[in-house]
Amino acid sequence: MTDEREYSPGEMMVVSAARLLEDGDRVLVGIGLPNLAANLAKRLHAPNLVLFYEAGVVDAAPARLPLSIGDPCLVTGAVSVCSMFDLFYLYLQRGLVDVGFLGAAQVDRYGNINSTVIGEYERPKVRLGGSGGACDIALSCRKTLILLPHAKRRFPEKVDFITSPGYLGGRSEREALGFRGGPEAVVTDLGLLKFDENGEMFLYALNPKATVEQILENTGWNLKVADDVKVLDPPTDEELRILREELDPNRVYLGRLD
Amino acid sequence: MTDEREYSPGEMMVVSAARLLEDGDRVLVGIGLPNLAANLAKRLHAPNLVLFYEAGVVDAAPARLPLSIGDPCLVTGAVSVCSMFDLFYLYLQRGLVDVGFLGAAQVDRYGNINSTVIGEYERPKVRLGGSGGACDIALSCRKTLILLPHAKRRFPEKVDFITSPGYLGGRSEREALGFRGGPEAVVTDLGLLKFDENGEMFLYALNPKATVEQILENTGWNLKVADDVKVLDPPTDEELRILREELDPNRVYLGRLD
Amino acid sequence: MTTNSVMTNPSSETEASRCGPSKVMSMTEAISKYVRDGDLLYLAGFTHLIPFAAAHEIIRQGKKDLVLARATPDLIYDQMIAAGCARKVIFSWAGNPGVGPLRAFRKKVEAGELEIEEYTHFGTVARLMAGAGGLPFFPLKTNTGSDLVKKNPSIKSVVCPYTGREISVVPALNPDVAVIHVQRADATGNGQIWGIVGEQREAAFASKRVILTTEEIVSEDVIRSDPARTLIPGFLVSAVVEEPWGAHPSYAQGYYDRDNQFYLEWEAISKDEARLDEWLREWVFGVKGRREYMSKFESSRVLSLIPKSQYSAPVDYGIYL
Amino acid sequence: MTTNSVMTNPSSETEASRCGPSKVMSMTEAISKYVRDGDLLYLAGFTHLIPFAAAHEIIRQGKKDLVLARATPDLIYDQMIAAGCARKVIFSWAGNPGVGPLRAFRKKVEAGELEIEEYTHFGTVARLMAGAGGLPFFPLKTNTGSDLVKKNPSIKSVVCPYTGREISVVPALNPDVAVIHVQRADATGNGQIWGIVGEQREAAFASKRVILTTEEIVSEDVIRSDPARTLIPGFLVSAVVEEPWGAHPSYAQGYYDRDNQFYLEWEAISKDEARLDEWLREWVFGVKGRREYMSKFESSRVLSLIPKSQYSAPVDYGIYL
Repeated sequence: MTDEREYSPGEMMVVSAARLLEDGDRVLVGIGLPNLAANLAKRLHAPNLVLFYEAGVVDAAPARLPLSIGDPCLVTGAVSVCSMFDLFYLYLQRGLVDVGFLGAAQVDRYGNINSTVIGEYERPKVRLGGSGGACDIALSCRKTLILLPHAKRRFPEKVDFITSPGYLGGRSEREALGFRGGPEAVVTDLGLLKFDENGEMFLYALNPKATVEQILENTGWNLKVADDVKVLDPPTDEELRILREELDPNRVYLGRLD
Repeated sequence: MTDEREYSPGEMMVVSAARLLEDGDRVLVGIGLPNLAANLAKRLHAPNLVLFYEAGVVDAAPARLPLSIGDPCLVTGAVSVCSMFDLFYLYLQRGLVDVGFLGAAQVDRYGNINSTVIGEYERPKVRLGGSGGACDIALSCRKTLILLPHAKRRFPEKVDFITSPGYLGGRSEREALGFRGGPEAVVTDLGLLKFDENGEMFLYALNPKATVEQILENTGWNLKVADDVKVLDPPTDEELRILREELDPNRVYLGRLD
Repeated sequence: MTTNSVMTNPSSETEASRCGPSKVMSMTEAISKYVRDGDLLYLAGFTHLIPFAAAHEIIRQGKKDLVLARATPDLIYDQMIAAGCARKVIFSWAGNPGVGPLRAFRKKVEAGELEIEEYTHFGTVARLMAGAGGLPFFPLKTNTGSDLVKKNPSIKSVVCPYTGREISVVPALNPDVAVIHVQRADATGNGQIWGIVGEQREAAFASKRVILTTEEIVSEDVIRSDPARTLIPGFLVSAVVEEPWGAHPSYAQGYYDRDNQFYLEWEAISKDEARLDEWLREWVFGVKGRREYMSKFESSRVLSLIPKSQYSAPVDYGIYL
Repeated sequence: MTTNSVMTNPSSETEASRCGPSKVMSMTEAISKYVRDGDLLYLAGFTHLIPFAAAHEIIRQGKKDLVLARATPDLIYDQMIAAGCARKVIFSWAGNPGVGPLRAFRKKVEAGELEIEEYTHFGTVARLMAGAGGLPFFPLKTNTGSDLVKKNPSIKSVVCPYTGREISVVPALNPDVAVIHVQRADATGNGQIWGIVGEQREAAFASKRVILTTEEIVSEDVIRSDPARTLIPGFLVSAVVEEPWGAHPSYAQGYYDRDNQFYLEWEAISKDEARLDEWLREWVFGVKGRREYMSKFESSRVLSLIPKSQYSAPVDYGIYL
């Protein structure tokens, strides 16, 4: 059996994200790590979490690990299912969603996200998936949590394309447009980053195995570091047990242990 | 047994309205005479009529005569039921309804309808029900059929309040506002009135028992009369049989025979 | 629910932990806690599931200065107006449906004693729709050309940037409280409606607080067996009140019929101020709640309202393991 | 239906006279009659009930210059793009859901060989919603601040007359043809869906023509037993095609599961142009229709996709006599 002290970067990210959720939060989760994080939190400190899925499902009770955002296992036994329009209009735009999870190909100094294109829009080096619901989520949730691997090309000072606005050039710019919320934290395989009063990203805490230098090397600008930078607690036995035995026994999303 | 040649003013109005419906029309019907007219047409010359009710019911198959617009008998066995918003938005505003029936406290020279107030809006002599869906129906159907008893106070040259626009001051005024359709006919207990190329009402045909003079006396302006004013056929035996035996055997809406 | 749920901790598979704590309380408690003098109320339901039991409790508790919004004020607001609860009515059609005028409403309006704000039906539901979706306004192709636009300054217009044409708009409506009556709900407020759905869903999403009254409280498993029918998600709901016959004299599809006799009687009662006061004293102030109210009717009348059953063909959601 | 209907002539109580004539035809006929070169198509469905059988027939018939609109182009449009049917794609997220990028789409876009017009998901469904309701635009609180606004001139704004603030708007989308796959429908096209409902209803109302494909054709009585489930009213529908497994490799709730193996295989197939051509030759051009297509899979794979049943709790509509 695996030593409980060993854990994958994916496991640490899931645990780190789960701990950011508060009991009673209404959370819009995507498939993969966010789904695991939300379900982990619900088993532990946040039993009253309400989970939404972008396909229009409220409070799902899936009998297996969902493999796509609209997996039929999310519907059977759910509390409610609604149309795409209703999800975006009645839930998101109405402001009923507290926390939205977002992935990113790139995230910049002010938490702006690119998931549209690397290079120029009209002549893309790499054409990515596009916004989907990401821009809508970024502009309507009370807060967003951004999950991505920490690498220099994914943390440029300015993203190639703003798919989902964070704080734009700073908190005041977002506020001027009349939008609430904004990115609350960025969860990576190296640490946990938050945003200061101006909306600029800073290193808030390190994952147990990471160093400040490693994070600075993997960030595309001169990243601010908190004076009292913390070290996150590693996953607990109970966190790992739930993830490995109940939520993702085949390690589809948790990744290899090595 | 009643002599089939005898019929009430209500029966003649229902028959007259029913004959104006064409097979395949999608019709928004209200309770009472319009409901009887639409169901009569469906049994005779227009079997493919699709009937909508304002409460959001499509193609009802009621097991009794509905007594209100949202009678539960309209729902059981219907093809579809939708929200109020969907009815007004997806059916009416989308332009899917061919024919809308409207009642009126007053109707004027250009088919404008008042069902809001007699007297001044702020100091009403009689406060009526208000638009309900009438204004929405008047502005979105391909054509409207107006049913009311013929009386001078109900046919003023100008209505006290435009609840549901007809042609306003003439067809061009309605068109300038970007709305299609407009009143097609006014069905009364005395005759059938239509609208000329300018949108002005004229006497098109008389009910069998009525005279031109009678209609002019009961109209509040100098009503135009068609050169070749017709006389409508009285209800046929088959029309009366369906109305009396199947649709309104208790004569709730057909009125007394005297 | 019979699925073996790996994503939900078996030890927390209770209503309380999956959907939050039970919100079940008495009508008295729900109205006293969540309805305040001066509130803007939306008692929802288009002909169907009109929350009369809640309205009677609001009258009994002497709530006042209320702004009453409803597409169709109906008998429910006529009674509240007659009882002196209302400062203002926001509406689109005021009548006793299928019978005649709404007399208490009409008398006060004609006497200039009740403020009104008037829209078309589409205008009213579009206002709720805007409120339900967090929009400041809703555009709609109606109103234009009617005198309503002249009398209601809240109806405005915008210019469409694609066509260059003006289009009418109505402002969002966000009531302080919506009261929604449903056929079945679980203890946390997940409510299911079938039959005419009116504007209940939009009213619930638009309002700051929701009081859910229900013909019956069912187990969460019943709700979860058909998630497509859940029009009101529980997290919107502040209070759940189990109130059989809570919509009488209107109806609850599959539970009871409209009591048309009462709609006809109301015409006579509401015409005569003394009779109306007597009716309120006997049927509202003179009873503790809905059970006592319903018990006052002859049983033959009550029984005549109950339909025979006709069930929906079930659908298969499938078990995905 | 067991009600004794006084309002419907007993002698005309057939599908034909109550809902118009049957519109049932073969997929070949439906596509050939209602899809034209150059049309703007919306093949609807968010992850669920994606009309793959119809798409394959469109490819087989060599339709071209199509504008393909869909929130999620998914494998269905990747195949149509690879087969050369598409001139332009209107979309909000292009990917192989749960697997990776959409390779045929991406290759053409990166090579500048495919026109695109891009929105957010909310933007796409709001465009359909506007189209479905006869509005020229839909206002929405998104887009603002994103670079999408700079790259898509169709995203505009209006000033709210109540708040004085700008709000983003998107133009109505009214496709020439919507293809909607449902679980059950009657012969005149009244379609019922349960599970994830995506944008099917809005797409059907927004479009000029609707092709309805269905897992099974049921009697009108089944539809009428539960009118709340009828999302697509038959009068919108031009053609009804009975096509079991019509959504494979996506799924039909209660009928079959998503064939995830194929989604994974598509990653390898679509990476390699020769393999992709071979796949099209074998699985699309090489078969006459869906029955032959499904027969090519091993039966064990087909059987593994069929879930056990879990039925909804019925509801009682009542018989009102």
